[in-house]
Amino acid sequence: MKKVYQLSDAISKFVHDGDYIAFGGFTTNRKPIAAVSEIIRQGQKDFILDSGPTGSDADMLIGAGRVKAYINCYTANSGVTNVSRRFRHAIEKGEILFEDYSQDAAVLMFHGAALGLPYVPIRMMLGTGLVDHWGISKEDRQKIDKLPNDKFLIQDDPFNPGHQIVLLPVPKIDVAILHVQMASFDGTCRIDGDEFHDVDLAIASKHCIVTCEELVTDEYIRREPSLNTIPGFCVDAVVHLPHGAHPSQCYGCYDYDNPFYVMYDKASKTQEDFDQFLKDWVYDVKDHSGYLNKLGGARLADLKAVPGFGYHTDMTKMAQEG
Amino acid sequence: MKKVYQLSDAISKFVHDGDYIAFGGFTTNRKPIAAVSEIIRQGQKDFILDSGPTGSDADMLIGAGRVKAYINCYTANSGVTNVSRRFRHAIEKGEILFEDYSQDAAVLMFHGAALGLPYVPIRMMLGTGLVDHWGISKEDRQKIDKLPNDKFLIQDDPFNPGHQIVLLPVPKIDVAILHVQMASFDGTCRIDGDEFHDVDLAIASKHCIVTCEELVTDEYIRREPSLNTIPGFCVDAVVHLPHGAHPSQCYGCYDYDNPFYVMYDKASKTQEDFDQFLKDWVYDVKDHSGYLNKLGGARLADLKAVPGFGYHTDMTKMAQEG
Amino acid sequence: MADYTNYTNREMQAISIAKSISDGQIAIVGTGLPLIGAALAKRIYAPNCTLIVESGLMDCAPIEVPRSVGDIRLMAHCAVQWPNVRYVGFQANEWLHDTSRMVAFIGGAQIDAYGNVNSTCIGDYHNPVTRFTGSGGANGIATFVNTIIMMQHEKRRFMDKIDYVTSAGWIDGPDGRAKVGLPANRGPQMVVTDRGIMKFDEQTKRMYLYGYYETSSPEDIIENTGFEIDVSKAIKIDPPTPDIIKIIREEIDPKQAFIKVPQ
Amino acid sequence: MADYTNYTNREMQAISIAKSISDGQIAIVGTGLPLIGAALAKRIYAPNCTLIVESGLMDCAPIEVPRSVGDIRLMAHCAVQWPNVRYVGFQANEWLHDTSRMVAFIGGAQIDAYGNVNSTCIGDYHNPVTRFTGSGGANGIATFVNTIIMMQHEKRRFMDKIDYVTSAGWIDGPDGRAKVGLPANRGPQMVVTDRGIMKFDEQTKRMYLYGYYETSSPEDIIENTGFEIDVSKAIKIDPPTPDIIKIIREEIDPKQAFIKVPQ
Repeated sequence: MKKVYQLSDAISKFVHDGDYIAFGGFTTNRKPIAAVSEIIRQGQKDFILDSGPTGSDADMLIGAGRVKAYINCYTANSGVTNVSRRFRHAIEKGEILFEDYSQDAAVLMFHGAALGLPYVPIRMMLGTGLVDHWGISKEDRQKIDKLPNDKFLIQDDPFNPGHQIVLLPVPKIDVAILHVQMASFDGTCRIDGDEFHDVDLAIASKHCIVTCEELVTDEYIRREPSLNTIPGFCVDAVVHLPHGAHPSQCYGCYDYDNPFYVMYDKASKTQEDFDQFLKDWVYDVKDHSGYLNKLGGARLADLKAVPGFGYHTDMTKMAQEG
Repeated sequence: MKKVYQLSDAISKFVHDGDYIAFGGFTTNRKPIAAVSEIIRQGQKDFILDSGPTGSDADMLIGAGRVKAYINCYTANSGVTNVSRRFRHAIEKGEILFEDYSQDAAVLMFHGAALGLPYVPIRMMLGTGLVDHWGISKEDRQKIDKLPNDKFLIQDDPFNPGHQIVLLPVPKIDVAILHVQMASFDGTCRIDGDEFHDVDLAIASKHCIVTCEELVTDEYIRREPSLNTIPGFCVDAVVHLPHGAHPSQCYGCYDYDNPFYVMYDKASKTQEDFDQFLKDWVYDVKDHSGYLNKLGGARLADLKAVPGFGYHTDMTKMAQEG
Repeated sequence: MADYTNYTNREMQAISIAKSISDGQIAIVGTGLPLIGAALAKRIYAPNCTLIVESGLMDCAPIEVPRSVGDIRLMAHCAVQWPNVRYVGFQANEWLHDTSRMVAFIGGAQIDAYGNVNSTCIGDYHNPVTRFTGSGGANGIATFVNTIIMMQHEKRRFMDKIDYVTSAGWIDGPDGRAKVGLPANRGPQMVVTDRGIMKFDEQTKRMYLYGYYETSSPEDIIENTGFEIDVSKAIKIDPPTPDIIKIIREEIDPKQAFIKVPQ
Repeated sequence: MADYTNYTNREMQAISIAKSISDGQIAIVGTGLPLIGAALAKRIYAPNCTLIVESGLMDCAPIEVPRSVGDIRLMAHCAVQWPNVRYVGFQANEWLHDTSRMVAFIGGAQIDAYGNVNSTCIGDYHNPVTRFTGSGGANGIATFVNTIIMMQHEKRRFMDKIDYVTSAGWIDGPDGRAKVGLPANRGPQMVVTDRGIMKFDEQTKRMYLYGYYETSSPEDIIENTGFEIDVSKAIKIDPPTPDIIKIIREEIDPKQAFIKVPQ
């Protein structure tokens, strides 16, 4: 029943070749980047990656060649990289299977899975390329055990005959990885700020790994149950991992590391530079502690969120400008 | 754009004969009883009442003869009245149209409506009276504009042929009434403790009335956006109504008034006694202030929740026993 | 000094409930006996079990006895306060993920030999003699979770054909659930009454007498069961030790909210 | 002293966006120009409008300019932080309730004469020359909400046939949306470019030139539009007053995150 793991143990125990995998967070916010790096280090591959709105979490895994099929709705480190470059490259070069949904559809598919629905009927995507084109053909889908055989089905609305609706399959997620502000020994999680689709992933996934800024006692996290959103029995592994979302944001804790994202933008332009990035920031640092040391204490300190804002801003300057 | 109303104005403006109506809260917790009393006072009738797990909110409206069709999943002031008595009487005497769903189905129907789904496919209710019996026949449903023509439909799961699933229609709610701990001028709401199905109702309903313990400024409620759950544009009327959930509970504010529920239990046994209850506690008190005065200040003070527990307990006694 | 040997059948029921929860399990409880039983399980038999309620409150550890599953006494002392639909989804996903860590307690007014339960009405559905609350969470629970059913053991409640099936049991035999489209690997495991414990035959899925309390007997059970029941495998269930009764009376339900201490 | 008469076409775009929001409306914005435009609307033209983003953050009033719709700069200064699916449901319900208080801003790489927009890829979908992010929230928005489309006005972007329809416009004419099953009473209202403002003919639903900026002309628009466009009704749009430009430069985007001030 012990759920507190070292990152490497959690990843090796719960993440396997060919898994249907999904990440919490939103593009450059609360992304489990340290966990993604550990997966790359350990070598798991052939993932079906389905992650809602993603950024470098997906892009790194694609760039490292670990993604067999990518279920996309939006992939960008917005504000720095408008289209994630390894993602883009892989599709332009035909290196991965990929499928497109709208973001609304993608998050409803996660939500439908978490609600235990057999599928999700919607009124969107009609009249567009999202229904005209299947990224992954029915034939390819039938070869991949963990993918639904159909991207979607179109049916007449049985309650409103004559009106077409789109039926979305619900994903069967093997493993979800979330980064949260606080978790307790038994896996109870507290997410500060928007939960995005994280709670859906925790419920819908067969296994859920949570990395957290603060690891606290079960008693402490229960003092304010209204602030908690994931019960411990939805979580298989809890990893205490301060700055585990770097370079993305973590509301109330730290801001994005913009220079890092700019560096990533450059590094992800070519496979060669990207491989060097992986060598420098994933393989050679050995683990998350090595990564944090390489970043340096001052840099991390300088990302710290300002209480009252929840993000980082230069208060000294503000006071002077004041 | 002004949303702050007196209770009587909010009810007369947004609650009309024949409306499809739903209440927030759960059996004896955060039930908008003061608003229900005002509806009874004003005389609106012929409701289609669909409320998830209800207690005396539904029972009062049924007992007052205002409900034409009742969509039920559970109706009790649990712990005092195991089956709400006016509800029970009305069904046993054939006085109202009624329909039964499981609670799971009922809350998924609200949720499906709030998600904008055309219907909700589920795997429950099969093999039971919930699919064998229609409380309201297709013929009767066709006569009532606001009721879906079908209680449900059964279909083969298109993603899993050979497996039957139940398709639930989503309600088209005219007006929802919620009682919350805090709201601001513009309708932004903060619910402390479990939100139950309240947020679903706020989104899915055409009009939403919120009664609140505390009415605060828009600026104040935005200081902690993480604690808010309903944006102002989902709310049509905000009514400042301390103790508006009495005799039910309001987490962090006050506990249920058990002697009142015991009195209600007795009063609801016969129509005559119930009518006298309505005279004493609804009609003759004239408004919520009159109701609170009739209850008396000491009684209300004695229900106050103890910080640290969120409910009322006799701390003096605990300290002595301690 | 208090007498803890004069145990009641209600206490026996609470103890039977408690023993039916395995350590580490997630128990879906209501108020009343299941809550008392689960609290006792947590105290004695299954210290790592967690309690959840259908209103969405997860991992509850109430200090005061709640009156309903939505009571703020549960809300104040739990790990997570989920909206109801999240609970619904979690319950379904436990089945989808093929875990076996859930157990649920439901009650009813009538039960048949296959564990189908009625908590909706006595008599005709449209013109009932007695109307009850309706399903609450029971139908969903009985769909996706193995159940323990609590009943008062009376002939008029244990019937060949119940008036309304609110919560599916094994329907009409081993293929019953699959036939109607319900998860076939879930269903009622046990019926706990004030006279004894019934289980379901692995082959036929019919109820049989597993054990009777000291105050009952196979004959007593047969007499109070409205359908034919196999008592051939029945054992006599040992009475509880005084220390367990003491815990129930002093710690679990000291205000006798759900279990009265005999005078 | 700063010169506020040297306005840019990007500033004109921001102003056009701002003016397209009515007071009291709920505007679905992204980052970049729509955010600047909406902030300007709130400051000048529509003080009671509210800003929401597709990540689920409701009634946003950021102090610092956010880089993405999930940025904690939006999260910190909003009324409610909804999970994404709540936003999705709200958006659909605004259509179901037949309200008209929403307006949304979307962008894209290609657009056709009926306002269908491509933000997925250039070239073949399976073997694209250039791949973009994909839909994000745009497809859902274009389904349920009246849109204002922001584009760079170039011939290679305004095309007779776009390579992929990510977000539905009027499809192929007045019956287009109904034919494919989309809400027929929603659709693109306006296209705001760096050269002018296009609207859609009420009868044909084809794009026409509504107005051109001082720096452009009907001929310039025709030249830079890849399909035939009616310019017969076009008006010249008045240049902005210096006080508006001053507000943009000094208050709305002082760090020039999205709009560069000319040297």
